[in-house]
Amino acid sequence: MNTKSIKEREDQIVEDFSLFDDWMGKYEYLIELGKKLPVIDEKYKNESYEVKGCQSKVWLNAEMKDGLLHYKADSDAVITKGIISLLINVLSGNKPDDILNADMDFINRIGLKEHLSPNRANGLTAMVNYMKKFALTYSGQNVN
Amino acid sequence: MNTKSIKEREDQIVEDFSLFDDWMGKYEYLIELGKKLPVIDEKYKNESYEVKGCQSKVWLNAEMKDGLLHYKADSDAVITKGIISLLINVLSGNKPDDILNADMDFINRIGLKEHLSPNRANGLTAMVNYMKKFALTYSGQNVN
Amino acid sequence: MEAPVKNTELIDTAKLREEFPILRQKLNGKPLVYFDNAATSQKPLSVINAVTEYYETINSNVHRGIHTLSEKATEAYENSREKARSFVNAESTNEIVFVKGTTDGINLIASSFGNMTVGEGDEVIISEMEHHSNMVPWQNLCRQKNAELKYIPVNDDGELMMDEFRSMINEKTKLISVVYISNTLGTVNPVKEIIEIAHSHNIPVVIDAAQAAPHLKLDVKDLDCDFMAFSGHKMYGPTGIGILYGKEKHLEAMPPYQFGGEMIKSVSFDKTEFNILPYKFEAGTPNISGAIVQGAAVDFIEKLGHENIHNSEMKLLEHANNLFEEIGGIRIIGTAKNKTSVISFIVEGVHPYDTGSILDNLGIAVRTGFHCTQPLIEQRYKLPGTVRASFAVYNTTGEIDLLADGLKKIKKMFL
Amino acid sequence: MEAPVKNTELIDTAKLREEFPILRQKLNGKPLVYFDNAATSQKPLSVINAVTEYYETINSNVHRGIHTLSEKATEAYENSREKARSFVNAESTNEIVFVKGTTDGINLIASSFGNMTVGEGDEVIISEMEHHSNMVPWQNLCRQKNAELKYIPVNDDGELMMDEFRSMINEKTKLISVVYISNTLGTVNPVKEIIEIAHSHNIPVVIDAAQAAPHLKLDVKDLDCDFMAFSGHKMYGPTGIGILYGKEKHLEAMPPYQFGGEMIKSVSFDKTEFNILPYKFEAGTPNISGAIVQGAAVDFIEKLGHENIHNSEMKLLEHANNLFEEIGGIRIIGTAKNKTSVISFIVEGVHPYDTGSILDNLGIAVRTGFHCTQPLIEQRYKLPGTVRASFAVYNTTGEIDLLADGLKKIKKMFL
Ligand SMILES: Cc1ncc(COP(=O)(O)O)c(C=O)c1O
Ligand SMILES: Cc1ncc(COP(=O)(O)O)c(C=O)c1O
Repeated sequence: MNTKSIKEREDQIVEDFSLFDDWMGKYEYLIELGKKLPVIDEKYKNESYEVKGCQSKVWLNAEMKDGLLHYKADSDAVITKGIISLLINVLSGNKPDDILNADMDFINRIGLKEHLSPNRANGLTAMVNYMKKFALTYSGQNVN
Repeated sequence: MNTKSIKEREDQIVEDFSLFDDWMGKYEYLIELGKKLPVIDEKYKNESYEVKGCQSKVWLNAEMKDGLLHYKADSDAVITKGIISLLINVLSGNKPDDILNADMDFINRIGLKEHLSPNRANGLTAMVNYMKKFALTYSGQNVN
Repeated sequence: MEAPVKNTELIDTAKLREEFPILRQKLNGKPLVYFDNAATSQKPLSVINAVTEYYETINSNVHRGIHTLSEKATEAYENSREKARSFVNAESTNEIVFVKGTTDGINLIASSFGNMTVGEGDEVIISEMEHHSNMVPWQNLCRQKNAELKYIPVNDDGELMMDEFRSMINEKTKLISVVYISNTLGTVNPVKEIIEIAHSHNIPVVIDAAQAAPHLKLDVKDLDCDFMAFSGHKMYGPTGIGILYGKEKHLEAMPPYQFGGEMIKSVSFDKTEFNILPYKFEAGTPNISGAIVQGAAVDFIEKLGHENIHNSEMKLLEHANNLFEEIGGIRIIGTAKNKTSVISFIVEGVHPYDTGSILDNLGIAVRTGFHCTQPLIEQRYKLPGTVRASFAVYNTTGEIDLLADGLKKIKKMFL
Repeated sequence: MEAPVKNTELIDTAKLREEFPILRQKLNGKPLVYFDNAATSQKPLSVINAVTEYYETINSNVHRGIHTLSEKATEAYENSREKARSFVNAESTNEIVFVKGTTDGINLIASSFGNMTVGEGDEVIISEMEHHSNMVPWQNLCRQKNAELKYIPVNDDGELMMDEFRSMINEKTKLISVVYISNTLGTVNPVKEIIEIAHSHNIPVVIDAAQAAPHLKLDVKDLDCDFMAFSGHKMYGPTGIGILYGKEKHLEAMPPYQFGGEMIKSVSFDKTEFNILPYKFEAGTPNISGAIVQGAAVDFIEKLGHENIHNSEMKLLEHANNLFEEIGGIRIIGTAKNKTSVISFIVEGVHPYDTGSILDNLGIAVRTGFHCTQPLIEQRYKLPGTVRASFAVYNTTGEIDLLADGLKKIKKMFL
């Protein structure tokens, strides 16, 4: 289990990505991550778990265990899965309040954004928001 | 009564206009003609005698006398009246068939056209067509 | 470069005119004097160049595209929507719909909102000074619905008669649509007061801001209007684009107006789910270039500043009024206390068409006729038309002097 | 200047590309390869410059104006209408209405003609391959009227199943609307045959020619269609303008769609007389610049010649088909015998979105997703979307080689 803080995990990803000096390498790494992402249970692949706002389908669920929130997700597109994998890597297994406070600025720092289309970037924002919504629910506050 | 042919009358107008070397003079002459145009009987100033397609109102009627067609017209705008006056001057008192055959190219030749807006020029075409329609009726042919 | 002739403290008109290539033209051998701004304004280089830049660098279809060009075009398109939002001070870009122009916007409201709001026996109120585009759609709606269309009367100065308006409202009144600034009379109507009165009876109000957009700071929050529509081409922007503002609660409740691509969330053979706001009302490929370039027009106005524009134009109006007074024999139609730089008139004894024709030959572009307010001119004022000179921020007092000279000449020619 | 690479006998693509400034761009460090032409085409300099020329020399509101600028703008506007008439070989300019685009045109027909033609229990026929813009308006009409919408099925090659079509027609069929060329499949439909069959039952036919306009010679007289709609922006013209052709007898009989300025002959407080054709359908200030510049797009196409364009594009399609075959593992959706230069495909095992993203990073702009034909892709072909490369006359076989290289790379990356 990952015991690092969110910030440390973000730094780790930034470091991983710094190894690639062209977008191709970054994409290849994302694809690799995407392929490895443990897939979500089929029963969650329906509308109620779908993240709206992506061109590919994304299903995402979260469960609380011992006060920590654990995410599972899947997508029908591999690059999307790779991106989700990063997000889960950073956020999963943290306290809801920490998740809510995460600024997720590694997304800018990995230098992928200039090669992620705004369309994907929007999808990414949609995913982050969706993940934070779970955190909000479990932190006992209301979604308005 | 005017016994000249249509062609001769057109030439006369072209000569008259050649005296002015600027559009201002031409317009002043038109205004003068407009003011002098014998007005049509009030009873004809209604929709059935109205020439469509002009921004000012134009009423026009024609009567046959001894095989010759005589036009009367009026407008609420003076320059328009001046233009009608030219048309009547050329066409009135002629045989319907001669009127139908008139090419009316004096309109181009008097060099007014470049100073007549297409809007007026369209109005002018509408008037000529309206006048020819009377001629067509009286020449015994059918309007199609 | 000529020496700048200062019109106001702030706007250097001579310098400003350099940004309008068309104004350098000669017309009929004379320098063009363009006084037909209420019909459509001329465009500054920043607007014209924005068209070229769009087509030469990012032209692409918006939304749904994942390639870079499409993303860039989408960003520019949505960026312009944000500019429009800020221009009218709306709460959210969800309330900003790109339409073809004012007419398209009002038709959308009349068709979609009007249809759900007005029923048999109901009443709709507009005014006698409405432009055909804010009259005929309501005539049509009322005819279809068997509802009654009532007209707020206009006094001799060209102002709405507010007492009559108050007494026209009753429980059958379901909708009010009035023009902010009359394109024929120049009158600035007390729309805020009208909206207050209407809202005290729970009646929604549509504002036709076609003429207001280039002259006033629009503020939908301050006015609290329910809808507002205006055109790009009258505010230094491109043709074929307009803005429709609508309160989110209304737009949410309204059915779509047109159907097709972009306005759907998902389509199947059997059923269709419509898109979220504002896309629900933007069917088909939008006028992408028009929408983006409209943003450049907003920038142009905001850079000059609404107050500066207003001051500059008021000086022109005052100058024209003074000269017309001096010349004599000129009847001004529209003498409201609160008016903008539109001046409708008749040289007494001369048909407007004749006046307009001579002015055109003098290089001065004015409009003549009904100005798309035929009932106002014919039935209310019993006139065959008027001559209308409408000023924009790039016009000068010197140009008004030329107009005055022209009118003197016309009086000599015709009278 | 590079050495010209001849694509066909007649069109010198390298030279032609110089007329398209946007194609000189680098995208993500790579030269832009624009294969999203079915969404919108790029514009030649003659079109871009026509915008600037309009705004810098004759910008003015059309019709009714008597001053010179207005006359010139009106003349140019009507001149472009005449070009559009000749482009589709219509009988008269009365049959040519300027609209915002295909979607606007089809909505006009569905609303005005559809409303008077289709009643309760009636049937309307479209096809499974329709673009949302030729589907949702009819879904809406049928829902409003309690009529039934039927879909001509599409076979596995992406062709209309004509026998099924024949057997769908009955005495309840009141209207048929079909796409000339599918934007997703590239299929050129046998519209002339469809129209013949329909007319033998006295059923009017609407043709969605959005994709046909840039690729084929349109001939409404030869087809004998009742209506046809297409967009300027897909045929090298500006955004925000389209052409609606309608047979005069239909347009005469139809009520107006929008109401306002321009579309009226006379207005009074009580009643309104509508204008003659085609103005009855052009409410409000039109997209003057768009309409005029559309004329330049027509000129561009006619100068190249329809046949040359066709030959050039067919070579591109053939080249792509050959390369795709060679690469292997690429499934082409839409393999009709008669098709144009649109190629929808899936790299087997790779999501279209992933394919599109990588191609974009390689500078190649393709579209991914449903292409506004969601039911066709999802329900008929059971796919999550496709990648679509659509070619225009300025594309080259060299660019297709780059696409092929990209696809090979993608296969390596993902599989
Ligand atoms: C076949 C087809 N029909 C209709 C449309 C709609 O055209 P527009 O978006 O220009 O209104 C398109 C283009 O998107 C199309 O490809
Ligand atoms: C007051 C007013 N309302 C509506 C319109 C219609 O605007 P558009 O023709 O741009 O749709 C105009 C302009 O003609 C106008 O002046």
